[in-house]
Amino acid sequence: MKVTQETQGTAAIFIVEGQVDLHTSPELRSQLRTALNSRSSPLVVDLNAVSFIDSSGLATLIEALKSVGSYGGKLRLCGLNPDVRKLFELARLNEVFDLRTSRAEACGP
Amino acid sequence: MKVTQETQGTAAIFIVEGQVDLHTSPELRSQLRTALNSRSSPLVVDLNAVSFIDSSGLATLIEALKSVGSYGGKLRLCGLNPDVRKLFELARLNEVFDLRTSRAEACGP
Amino acid sequence: MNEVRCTVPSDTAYLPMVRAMVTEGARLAGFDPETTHGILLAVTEAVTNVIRHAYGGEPDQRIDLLLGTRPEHFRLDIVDYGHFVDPSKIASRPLDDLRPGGLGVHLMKSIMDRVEYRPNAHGGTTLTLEKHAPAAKGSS
Amino acid sequence: MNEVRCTVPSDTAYLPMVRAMVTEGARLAGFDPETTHGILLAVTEAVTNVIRHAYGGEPDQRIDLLLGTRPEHFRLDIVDYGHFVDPSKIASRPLDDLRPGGLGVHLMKSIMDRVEYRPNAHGGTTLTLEKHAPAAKGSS
Ligand SMILES: Nc1ncnc2c1ncn2[C@@H]1O[C@H](COP(=O)(O)OP(=O)(O)O)[C@@H](O)[C@H]1O
Ligand SMILES: Nc1ncnc2c1ncn2[C@@H]1O[C@H](COP(=O)(O)OP(=O)(O)O)[C@@H](O)[C@H]1O
Repeated sequence: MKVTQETQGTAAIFIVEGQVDLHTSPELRSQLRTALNSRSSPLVVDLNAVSFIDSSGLATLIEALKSVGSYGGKLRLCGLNPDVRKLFELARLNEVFDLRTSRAEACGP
Repeated sequence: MKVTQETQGTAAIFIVEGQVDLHTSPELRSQLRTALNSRSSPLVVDLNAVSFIDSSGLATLIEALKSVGSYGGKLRLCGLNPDVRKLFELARLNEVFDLRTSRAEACGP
Repeated sequence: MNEVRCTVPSDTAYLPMVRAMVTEGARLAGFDPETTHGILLAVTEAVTNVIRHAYGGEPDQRIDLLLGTRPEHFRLDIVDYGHFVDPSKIASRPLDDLRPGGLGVHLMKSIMDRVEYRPNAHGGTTLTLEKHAPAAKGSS
Repeated sequence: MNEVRCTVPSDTAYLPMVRAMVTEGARLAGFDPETTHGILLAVTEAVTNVIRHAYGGEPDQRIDLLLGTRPEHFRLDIVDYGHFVDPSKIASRPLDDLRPGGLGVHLMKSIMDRVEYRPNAHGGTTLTLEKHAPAAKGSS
């Protein structure tokens, strides 16, 4: 897994690549933590280059969703391929998260 | 592994994809055999989509080279990626085979 | 003999290797990429649970994997030598209780045709995961 | 415990699975793609030789793989329970004698830092393949 950070306007963008599992999700969590600590919004997580993500990845995103809510910020996800979308559906999280079709759309107002 | 056959002028082209090893090389051999039986020339083997090839793959190509020589025909290889080229060099077969840079060039006169 | 046996450490660093093995097992069984991906998810959740719950996160314990390879059918036994828990107590959280964690068992059961925990004679648990190929499902 | 053990049938259908495992082993050791590819080739030649020469092509015999995973260093023991041959007789053909076959041992020795055949106590052969990461090579 590799996480690259970018900013666009007020948006803090996290581009995640590769496999997210219990081995790698702590690294994703600690990167999200910096943006949460500085109360950025929206937080955008681009999953387009993710080849695999498991429930530890979902846990990391749920944690971020709760944290961002605590200061009234927004978390948006984009780039979900069909396999990743299926996972969100199985966990009934597709309605809980704000899923956007493109990174541009996710960074908007 | 998957082998697709095409013809272009007198050339019989074999487009090989995937992994060539002792499990799959018999299939490559049997496909080459049909073109050898009808004394086609040139025989062109395009290795561009080959992700792995071992000495059983080389053995299959050496066999074809000898057969094609028996009726005065030509065998040409193209699309060797750096890993495949390295194998030919280690086996000192890069001078033995007619290695071409493109399929078009391999099909020419 | 069309079974592969593997022993890996209870270390999350080996999860990609387990998935690589399982991917090839699913390919030998003739599964499509979508079904294969589901199996990878279920197996990851299962092995992760062994590492966390059966071994309490200790990375140097032993996990045995027995992969059965026959056409249209995937089977993996995951054997640990750790802390045994009554299988009836192994369950995910309710889905509407939104909090991090507590989804693994639910995912395994949603994806696989069989998810069965059994105590081992020598201590620890064997978890069997099975999946039929989508096309073969109706006919079996 | 940072070793993975695997038992696979002596069936060429399992060669992609062996390569998948070895790819992940090389990744854990931190190898670059080019070096990893060379290792895949050497391991394929070694396992193919076990299937063909130690087991005479029988697909239902047992091959044990012991994969050592430490940074910058790849090690694989390939254990068979077949026909043992004096290691001094295991050699490829001369390269200028152009004929199909007879290249595997030459390739293994060109690629790996160590290629060592030993008889097993219980019959059969253990072949050890080792490779240091290119950068670590000079310093070791
Ligand atoms: N291999 C196991 N050994 C012992 N207990 C387990 C095992 N797998 C799961 N459990 C129990 O079942 C619960 C639910 O597991 P799961 O749905 O994967 O969520 P999580 O692991 O995130 O809590 C765990 O919290 C644990 O108590
Ligand atoms: N595992 C093995 N057990 C017994 N003999 C072997 C083994 N590996 C190789 N050999 C012997 O060494 C020879 C050279 O092997 P190799 O260079 O791989 O070429 P090939 O297998 O194509 O003949 C083989 O022909 C065989 O006689």
